[in-house]
Parts: sequence; structure tokens; C-alpha cells
Amino acid sequence: MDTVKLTIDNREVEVPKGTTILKAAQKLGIDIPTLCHFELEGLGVHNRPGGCRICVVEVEKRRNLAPACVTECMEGMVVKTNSIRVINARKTVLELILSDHPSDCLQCAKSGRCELQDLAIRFGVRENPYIGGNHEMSSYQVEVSPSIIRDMNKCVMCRRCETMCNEMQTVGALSAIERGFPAVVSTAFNQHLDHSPCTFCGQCVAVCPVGALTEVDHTSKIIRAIADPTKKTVVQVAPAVRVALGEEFGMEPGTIVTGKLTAALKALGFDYVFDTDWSADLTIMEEGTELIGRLTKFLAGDKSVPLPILTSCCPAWVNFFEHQFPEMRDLPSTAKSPQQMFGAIAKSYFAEKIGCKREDMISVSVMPCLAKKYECSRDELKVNGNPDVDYSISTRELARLIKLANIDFTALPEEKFDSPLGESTGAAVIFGTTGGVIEAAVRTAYEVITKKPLPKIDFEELRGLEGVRSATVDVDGLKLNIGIAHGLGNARKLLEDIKAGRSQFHAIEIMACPGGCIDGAGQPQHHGNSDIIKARWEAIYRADREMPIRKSHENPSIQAIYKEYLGEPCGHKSHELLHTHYFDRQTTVEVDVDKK
Amino acid sequence: MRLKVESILAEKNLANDVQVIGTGCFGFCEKGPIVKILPDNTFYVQVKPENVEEIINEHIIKGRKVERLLYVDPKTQQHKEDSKHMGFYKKQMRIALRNCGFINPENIDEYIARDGYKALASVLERNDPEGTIEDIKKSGLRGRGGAGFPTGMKWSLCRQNSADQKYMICNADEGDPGAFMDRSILEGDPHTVIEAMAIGGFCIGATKGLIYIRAEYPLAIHRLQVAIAQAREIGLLGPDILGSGFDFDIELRYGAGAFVCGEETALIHSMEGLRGEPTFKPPFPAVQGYLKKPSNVNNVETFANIPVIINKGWEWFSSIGTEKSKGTKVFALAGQINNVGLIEVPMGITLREIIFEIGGGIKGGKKFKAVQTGGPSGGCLTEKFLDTPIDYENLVAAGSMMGSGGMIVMDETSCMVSVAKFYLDFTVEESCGKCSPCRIGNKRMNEILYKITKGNGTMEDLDELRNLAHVIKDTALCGLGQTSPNPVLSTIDNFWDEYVAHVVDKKCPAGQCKALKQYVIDPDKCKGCTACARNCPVNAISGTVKNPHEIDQKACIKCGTCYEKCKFNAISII
Amino acid sequence: MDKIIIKMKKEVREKIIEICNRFNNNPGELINVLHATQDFLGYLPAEAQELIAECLHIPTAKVYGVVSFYAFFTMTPKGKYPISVCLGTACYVRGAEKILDAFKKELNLEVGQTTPDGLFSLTCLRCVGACGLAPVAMVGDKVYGRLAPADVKNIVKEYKDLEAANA
Amino acid sequence: MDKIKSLADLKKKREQLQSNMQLRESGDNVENMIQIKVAMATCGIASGAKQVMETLIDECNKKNIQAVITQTGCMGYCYAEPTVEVKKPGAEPIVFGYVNQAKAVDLVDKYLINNELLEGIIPVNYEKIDK
Repeated sequence: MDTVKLTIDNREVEVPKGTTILKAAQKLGIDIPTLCHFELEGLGVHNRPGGCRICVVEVEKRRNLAPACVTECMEGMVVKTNSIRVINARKTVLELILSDHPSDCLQCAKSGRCELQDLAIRFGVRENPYIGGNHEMSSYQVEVSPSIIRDMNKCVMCRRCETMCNEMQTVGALSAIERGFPAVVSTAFNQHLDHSPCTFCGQCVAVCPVGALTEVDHTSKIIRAIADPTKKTVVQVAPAVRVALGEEFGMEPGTIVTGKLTAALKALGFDYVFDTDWSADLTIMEEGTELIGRLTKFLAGDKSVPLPILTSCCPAWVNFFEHQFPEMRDLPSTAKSPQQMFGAIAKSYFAEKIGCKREDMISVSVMPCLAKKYECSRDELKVNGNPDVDYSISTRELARLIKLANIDFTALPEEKFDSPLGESTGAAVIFGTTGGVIEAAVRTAYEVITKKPLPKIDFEELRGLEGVRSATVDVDGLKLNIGIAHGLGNARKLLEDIKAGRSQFHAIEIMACPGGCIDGAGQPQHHGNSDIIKARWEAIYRADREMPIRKSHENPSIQAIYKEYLGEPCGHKSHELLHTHYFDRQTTVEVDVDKK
Repeated sequence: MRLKVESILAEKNLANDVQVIGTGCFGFCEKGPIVKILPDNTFYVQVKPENVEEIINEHIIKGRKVERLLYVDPKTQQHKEDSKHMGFYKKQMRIALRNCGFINPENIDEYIARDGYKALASVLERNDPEGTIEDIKKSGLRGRGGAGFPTGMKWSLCRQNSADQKYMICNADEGDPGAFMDRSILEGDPHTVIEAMAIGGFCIGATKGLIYIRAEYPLAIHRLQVAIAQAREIGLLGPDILGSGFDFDIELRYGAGAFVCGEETALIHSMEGLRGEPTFKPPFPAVQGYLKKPSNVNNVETFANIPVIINKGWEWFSSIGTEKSKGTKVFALAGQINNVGLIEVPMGITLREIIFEIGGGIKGGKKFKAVQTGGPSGGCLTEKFLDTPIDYENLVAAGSMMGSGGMIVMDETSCMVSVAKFYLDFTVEESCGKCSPCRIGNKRMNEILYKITKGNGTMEDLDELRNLAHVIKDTALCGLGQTSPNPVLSTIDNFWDEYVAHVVDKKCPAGQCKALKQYVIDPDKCKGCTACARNCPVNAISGTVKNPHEIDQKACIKCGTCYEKCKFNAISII
Repeated sequence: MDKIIIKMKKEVREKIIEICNRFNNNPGELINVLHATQDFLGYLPAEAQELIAECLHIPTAKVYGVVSFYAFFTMTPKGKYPISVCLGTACYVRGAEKILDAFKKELNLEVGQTTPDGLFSLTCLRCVGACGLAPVAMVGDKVYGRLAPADVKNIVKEYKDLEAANA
Repeated sequence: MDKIKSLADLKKKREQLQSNMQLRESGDNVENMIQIKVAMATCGIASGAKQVMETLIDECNKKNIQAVITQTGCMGYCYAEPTVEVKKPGAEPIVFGYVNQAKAVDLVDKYLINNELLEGIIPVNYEKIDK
């Protein structure tokens, strides 16, 4: 590879051609501050507008300062990252950004995790000549949706959210609007997110360096529900939460904290602490049966069968196809997501079992996700207006609750989930990352179709962090073509292929977030460090390997509920409780027939 | 003078034989008054009323020239009688504007008759694009859009990059307020741009041309459309031009009112249907431009020079101008000047020559204060720069820039803080908002300027102003952001006292800042007519009939009504 | 969960679709499509932008991002007699601000607004190229040059009278 | 219109155009006709150049003057718009400034018919690069 040699702060460094000054400096241990710059290496996320100008450095023989994040190293370049000219310019630019940013840090949801606050501390900004007097500040309406709070007064125009929404997710809910001082990232016509094609994937929230985009916080509602003696509180925890929550308490990324997590939820006072993994196994039974059913018909010659079957456990993905590909809404499995299956069973089977009225049960989920908040507000997932899941909180909110309750998380003993909705398998754990749902489905489908035990449980060919993957699984002679996409932009590619008749897949798994739920928008913030995501990813498969049972259909508790309550997968009762339907939500402009 | 001429002619019974007419400025005001006698074109300079009789007697009646009053050529010390031989008379030289005002822009035949498309034909016949680029390089032509990048160099950079498609782009997004050079060329001589784009396309290897033009220029758009259609019709655009095998065609793209789109990366994004936000260079358009293909962007005036360079040779072109800036520059002369208009002058001419000779001096005989060049990216130059030869480097050294060629002349009634504020108002409105120094920094500078003109400024504000200006210059993303503090910096540098007067004395020396005006009644002149008090909209004037009145300065809103109503000149502004 | 259906007059919808087709529904032609639509409607209402987004297969937010970026595009209908005051440099140094203030006062309007009766709207523009006539204002296509603040009343009256005569 | 297919074609066309001085579509002997050009760039039109051009055409028709009246681009004298250039056979072209409709009538009556000059002549103040 071609390399170039340059000098940064009087030290020589040799880097591959095309390396930015920022990266070259990092190699020397020089940490040039940045704000707008954002990357998730290995996951195809790049935001390099070169707009904030915090990272400017002095390059000898250049008239102006150069932004380190986008300026490529050249042979013989002499760079200064800490000259007085650089420091003054950088500080002035920071003061300017701060002069158009509210200083209500004490109340801000991002306080302590805010990249702008970090810069202000690092630069020791004590006074700001550009605040007060006739200096104007931007003023925008704060907007609250079921999942996301947008307070654009705090926006610093780093454009990360716009990049995620458009380039990564191809959702197109957000765009820079206006120009000059009033310029900001917003929706079309500043409409409510509900009126936009927003999927509530929350990747905008996940990357926002400041408090402009935050999650809707339900922690106080949870505290009230737990304290209410007339209510029974039931909580479920999604698979990806157990490999990330520890980070909030200073534990190494990738630490599996299932036992402590269970103990913490019990300590918080939930009446029943259950596991979404249980309903993930249930999902495999339903979705797997649906897949086998469609395949069998197809192989029998019925070409009208909607194929490929698409997974439906990711609520942001469901929102995506309802908005962008409504004409293909017969393809996804009708199985509800594990969260909603759990909620439906909790408020029917389990409520009956403990003799609790539906209205008296508060069903809570802990999710790595923000779209789950939106999902539980869907009308079709309610019974007489009472939602199957009352509140969905994120991994971050759970951490706040634990801290609020004075619980020393790291010192907690390991505890087990309650029964009966607490037993699960390794197949359910891997729902937490890209490729996991389809692997779990294949593990079950193989044994159901062939009636033979799997020769090898681990389907390595379905794993990885490539945006789009494909594999052919040999199910005893039947070649099953499987596609996997994570990130909605990648999902779009597969959908366009299906639309154009180019797709050869029988089944496709789609997760909205890069990496799947492990990098969900409700997880502890990674601040662009993709090593954290990789550590969570490895932990998921480790947790799978550690489970005694690794195939969903072998979960005894699942077998019991079919026997006792549901009958058979995709049977009448299942359809009633565990399946849903999808809507055409594409905004269209039609002829007004009322008026002449 | 004129009356004198007429009365003497009447005396001598010549009124019917000789016609006296007033003309526009001859562009030689320092030698005025000037009298020119037709039909022999004799030019008398510094004529005083007492000379009139002599001229009439000698020249008109006796047919003898009055040598003493003829113009003396400073170089040869010889008397020049015929204006055609007088150097001063030809300050201007029309290369880019050579056809403007001569041909019917909607008739291609007239263009062809004046050597139109001859340059394209010879370039195609020569079939040596590199050689042609070499000629453009040697001519010394630099971009006329403002920054002055060597045109030949730009072309050769784009030529080096191979691609299945390249684009030759004309930047006709003349957003600089008070500049109309490009519009005049497009309206007066659209074919020259078309011809030059085809030449450029051939040289860089592009078969597609795009003209990005302001939607605010409907007439220029119309004339371009007509011209493109005509050129296509006779095969000067389209496939296989002049049998050379070279295909080239041009499409129009419209701007939509964003100054920043004059920046080439922003312009390209705008043509792609996006927000006109600049992006970091590299990659330069020559590598990755329109639709990610190698593209070359030149300004209208730059293109207008190309056919002439080809036809008359680079040697000829490079003989005009200064060492580093060759050829001519078109300026739009406006503001408080007598001859507002479009001029084209050789590089190296001085501001004094432009303003006082070509421009006919300051309107209403007022005093020259400053001239603003380069629009919102440029600066205000004062008297001390009047004799500096104009070229790219000198203007930058003086704190301004060539810019696209707007030249606004200001007299003593212009407040320089307000002028800086005017340009900042513009920049703030036109900033794309992508980078923080321009988005927030210019807004803050503008707020400080408002504070100063309202009389609330402090010396610390002036320090902040200077600091912000330097930081924005140093850190903004695009060329427009980087030059946006120039109007502030140049006025601070050249008119520091005026800033201090606003801040310390709370006075606007030019009397333009309303908040700093004070209306006072001179008790000696006031007759107590009560007209002022009756008309004051805020009842700030007190006094009884026939006694001097007084203005309550705190209540006064400085509307100036009293000043207008007073019949005794008793009210003055201080 | 409801689908959002935006209603639009048949002829408007057809015309916008025709404009988009004329530009091959190419997203790169967005600005040309917006120009043509604004020429037709006089402004760019939200529903028109939704339809354009639909035809060009781009997000509405991106269309709005472009519309709100460029000064030439407007989402408010202009008055029957749109008044534009030139604030180019040449006009500015010859007192254009005073002319603008006079219009604001006379019509009780801010820049960018339209009078309630829909007759007048007030905008600023940068240089109409009539610098020799500075300061300049335009009403529709008609240029008024060498203006003084006192002339403003008469200009407005001219159009009010015209309107009264037509009524 | 025929396509120009080669350099020779173009040259031929140029020479033909130049030698005939077939500058305008109308008639022969353009050389012996009065040529009037009205500056019709935006500034000219904004100042009323269109009406001036119409007046000139009307007046010439009315007074039976053989003149070729065409539009042209900006002459550069914005301060004196509308501007009109008149070239009488055998005479130097003269640019008249501030030509409103009334002055256009004057121009025809005085200069075209009686060879009398008018106020507001603009001296040519630049060098041409050709010829």
C-alpha cells in the first residue's frame, strides 16, 4: 500500500495514502477534538460533513486552517494541532456553537454523556462573549412523539441524524431545512414525526452528540406503577439488554449480566420478572410454522404463495415497509414481535392463571429499542384500548431506575427469571443480533421438516456484520435460500430486488439497526466506538452456547403452553393472540372528489 | 459655459449654423470643462468661459485651431487635437464585451459575421486539445468569477481525469448584489459563451455542457435558449460539429436564489437537485463533480475571453494587463457615481482612472469616500488605494478581492459601519448554514454591528468583531464563508476612527445611523411657531408660542418630522 | 396507524404529474420541477411538494429541505400585485431601505407577507439589473426607478385605483 | 437553415455575411440605410427601451424613413438608459442616451431628417479589438 510521511506536532508519522489528519494524529496518540464527525467502522456508517470546524489544525503553507477530519495527509505535510492560532480558532468556534445552545445542562437528558458538554469542559469555557445582549438564540418547538423527543434548540447541525435517517436507513424522515442561522435538521414542513415516514428506529437518537434527540422517558411511570398496590407489575427483558446493561455500570462491554439484571428488576419491586427470550421461542414456533407452511405450498406448486417470507419482530422494520413498501405487506410473517407476543400472553394466559384482571396488570418491557415504545401504542395491539404492553423502557432507562433505587448493580447476586414465562433457549438469545432470528428459525424448521436432529447447531454462514448477507442452508436436500439485512438501507436493497423479481430468497431476516438489537437506539451510547458493538455481538453467541437448550421447539415451557392453552402453532388461538396484520401507511396525494 | 457659448454664437449670428449640444461625460473629468468641435473632432480641454470667444472666433469662424487649449500628451508633450489619438480617451478596452451593444444577440448571423465560431472551428481543425490548453495557459487568463484560478490549469486538471462522461459547466449564477457583468454578456452576446464552452468541452473531453443561470435573469435565459437553438440548427452544437467528429450540446439549469451556489461545489449540488451546500475540496470538481463525474466550472466572463484568445493569439492577450493578471476585467460601476454602467478595462488600471475618468466622478460633486469591490466577499478601499494598479494580487493585499466585478462607489454620506452591516445582513441571509463559523459567527458579527449602529457598542465589541472576523476567515468551510468577514475587516482597518466615533462618541460621522442622530433646536433661530411640536408624533417637543422650543432627547424617536416641518432652519442634526 | 391521504384538485394534480413526467421523474431535476410548479401555481404548497416527492421517489423532507433553502421558492401565495424592493448594493447606497420602510408602513406588511385582501405582497430582491435607476422597486413586471419614499403612496394608490376601477 | 458542416463552410458563410454586409434580414443596400440599434438588456428594457423601439419604428414608418431598427445588448451606459445607437450612411455611429419616447420622436425629426444633433450624446470611450 502507498504510504505518506508527515509531521504532526513535530513528530513524524507514516500512514497509508488517503488517511485523514485526524486518524494520523490518533496514531500518535494526539486526540484532536471533533463534534460533527461520526463513524461506525465496519458497519458502513460515515458522517463527515466537515461542518462543525472544531477539529481545525494548522497546515504549513496553507492560507486557512484545515479540518482534520476530512483533510487527507500528504507527503511532507507539516501539521500543528495546538498552536495558539488553532487553539484560539477552535475555542472561538466552540463559543459560537455554545452561544446558540441552551445552557440548561442540569436538566438535560444528555447531561454527563453530551459530547458538546465534554468539549466545553475540555476547553474550560467560563464566559462566552456571544451570549446575552442582542445575541439571538434559535427557537424551535419541542416535539414529543411516542418514542422520540426532538428539541432542536439543542441541535448543533452535525447532521449525524440526517445521515443515519437518509444514508443508513433510507427512511427520509429528516432533512436539513432552511438555511443560514435558522438552518436545522427537521421533518418536512416541521411536521410531527407521526406524520412523517419515521420508523422510530431511533438511530438518530443513538448518534446525536447532544440533547437534541432523546428518548421518551417512562421511568417515573414505572416507579408509580410498582408503587401502586392495586396493580400487578410484569416485566420482560429483551435478549440484547443482558449484553449491554453492564456498560452503564462501568463493566466491560460484552459482559453478560442476565443474573444481575434479574436481581435488579426484583429489587426494584416488579411482581413478576420474565424474559422476552421466552416469547422469542414462541415467535419461532409461530413464524417457523408459517415459513414451513408457505414453503410446503410453494413446493407443491402453488406459485401464488407470498415468498420470500420476511421476519416481523423488528418494529422499526414493520413501520418501514408499511410506509415505503405497503404493496408488499403480504410478505412479512404475520407473527407478532416477541415483545407483543409476551404482552398478549401475559395479559391473557398468565393473568387468568394468577387471577388478575387485565386492567390491573401493568406490563412492562425492557428493550434495546425505541421503536418498541411506538409499537406498544399501536391500536391493533390493544384490547379494548388496554395495551398488551403498557410501557416499553430502554436499557438506558432501566439503568437510571437502578441508580435511582440505590441498587449497587455490580454487587448484586445472580438470580433467575420467574416461571412460567421465564424459561428460554439459546435460539432466543441470538434474536439480539443480526442473523439470529433466522438462525433460530432454521434450527427449528430443520428438525420439524426433516424430523431428524440437527447435525450442527451453529450456522456460522448466517452470522456476521456485513450489511447484506446470504446463505443457502441444506435442509436434508431442500436448498433454503436465506437473506439477511440489517440497517434499513440494506433492507431496501433486498426489497427492491423482490419488487423487480430478482430475488431468489425463500426467507429474509431484517433488523432495522446496524448490527441488530445489540446496537438498538435504546442501548448505552457507544459514541461511535464499533468495538463496543462487536463485544456485544460476541457476547450474544457466548450466551447462546452457555444455554442448556438451544432450539426453541425444545423449550419445555413453550411445549406446555401449546398443550395447555394455545393448541398448535398457527392454530386458531394462536392467530387470535399471536398474529397481527399490517397497514398501508404511505402518504399519497389523491384527487379531491368532494369538490368540483 | 454653455450659456456663454450660445450667447456668443448668437452675437455672431451663427446660431443657425452651429449647434450646441450637451453630451455625456467624455471620461476625462480632471481636464474639464471640455469642448469638442465637430466635424473635425477637435478637443479643447480646461476651457474657461473667457476662452469661449477665442475658440469661436479662431476655430469656427476662421478655421484655425487654438493650440494653447489643446490636450497635451504627457508622454510626448505634443498637442493632440483629434480625440481619436488621445490616450486618455481609451481607458476602456472591450474583449469580453466586444459584441455587446453591437450585434443583435438573437441573430447568430451577426455573431458569425464578427468572427463568431471561428475560434471553435480552428480549435477543432487543429485537433490538439492539449496544445489549445497550453495556449490558454500561456495567455495568462485567470478565472473572472473572483478567485482568479488560472483557467488553462483548471482545464488541464480536468482533462487528466479519464471518465465515460465529463461536464463543461458555465457558472452564470451572478449572485453578488450590484453586479451585472455576466447578465450583460449573456443578454448581449450569448453565442460567445456557447462557443467557448464548446471549445472548453473539446479541450477537456466533455460532450455535455451545462449553464447554471439565475432564475432572476429571464431575458438572459431567453436569449441563451434562442442562441442554443440557433447553434443547434446550423450544426454548431450537436453531433459531429463542423465534421470534426466532436459532439457537444448544452443544457440550462436554473438557480433559485442562493448566493452560495456561486461556489462551485454548491453549484454542482444545486444542479443535482440538492440543497446548495458546499462540500470540502478535495475532491475537486475536476475529479468528482456533477453526478460524480469530472467537471470543469468557469464563469461567464472567463468564457467570453476564450474565443478572442484563440483568434488573436495568446501573445496578444498576454500583452494586456499586468505581470500576473492578464487581459481585461469587466466591472459593474454603481453607487454614488455619475456614470453608472458596465465598463471593461485592462488589468493594471487604477481605481482613480475608473472612478474619476470613466465613471465621471462622484455624483453631486460630493467627496469620494470608499469604493467597494468584490461584493460580499470583498472590501472597502479608500483614497490611499486609488492609485494602486488593479489586479488579483493587489486587491487581495489591500483587503478586498477582484470578486466577480461589482464596484460600488460611496461618498461622504455613507456610514462605513452601516456598509459593513449591509454586507453582513446579506451574508447572514445567504449563509447555507452548514459550517458553524459562518452560520453562527456571521450572525454574531452582524449583531455586534447592529449594537454599534444603535449606539450601544463598546471597545470590547470592536475586539470581538476583529477576533470573529479572523476566526471565520480561518475556519469557514467554503470560499464564500472564508471571505465573508472582508467587508468588516476592511472597514475596521480603513475606517477605524469611524467605528470609534460610533462606540466612544456615540456619533455617526456620516449622519446615517438613525439612533445616533440628535435633532436640536437652535433657540436663536426658533420663532416659536409651534409647527414642530404640533407635528411631532411622540410629543417630544415642548415650548410655548413665540418662545424657543426644546426637544426631549429621551422621548425623540428621530423620525425627522420636525426637521422637515421647520420653516426657519432652526432644527439641526448633530 | 392511518394512511395520510392528501387531497388535491384534479387539474392541479395532473399538471404536477405532467411536469414531473416532463423531467422524466428524475430526482436530479428537482429544482427544475419546483420552478415549473411554482410558475404554474404561483407558490409551492405542502401538498404540491408531497406529490412531487411521490413522483420523483424522494423523501418529502428532502423536497422541503430544498424549497426552504432557496429564496426563490415560496410556500405563501403572492399578492395579485407583488411588490419587490431591490436591496442590491447600488440601490442600498441610494436609499433602498427607506423605500422598503415606506412600503411596509403604507401596506402595514412585513417582508414575505401578503395583505389580507390578497392584493399586495412585499418581498426584497437583490439587483434587478437596473442599477442606473436606483433605488428601484417592481410591481409585477413593471419597474419603478429613481424612487423617493414619498412616491410609495402613489404607487400603492395606482393599484388600489386600478382594482377599484375593475370592480 | 443549412447546417455548417466544416470549417470551410463556416468561413464561406462568414465571408458572405461580411461582404454583403447582410446584417439584417431586410432588403438590399443596407449600406445606404440608416441603422438604429436599441440597447435591450434588462436595464434598458426596465427603463422603457421596448416602447422607445416601437416609437422609433412607428415614426420611421410614418415619416417614410428607410431605417433598419434592431435590438442589441447592453452598451454599458446604464446611467443613461435607454440608449440608442444611430449610424447614418457614411457617418460615424452616434450613441444617444436618455432616449425616452418623446426624445425618440425628436431623434427622428431632428437627427434622422434634419441632421441636427440632440442633447445626451454619449462619447465612445473604449477601444475596440477588431479592425
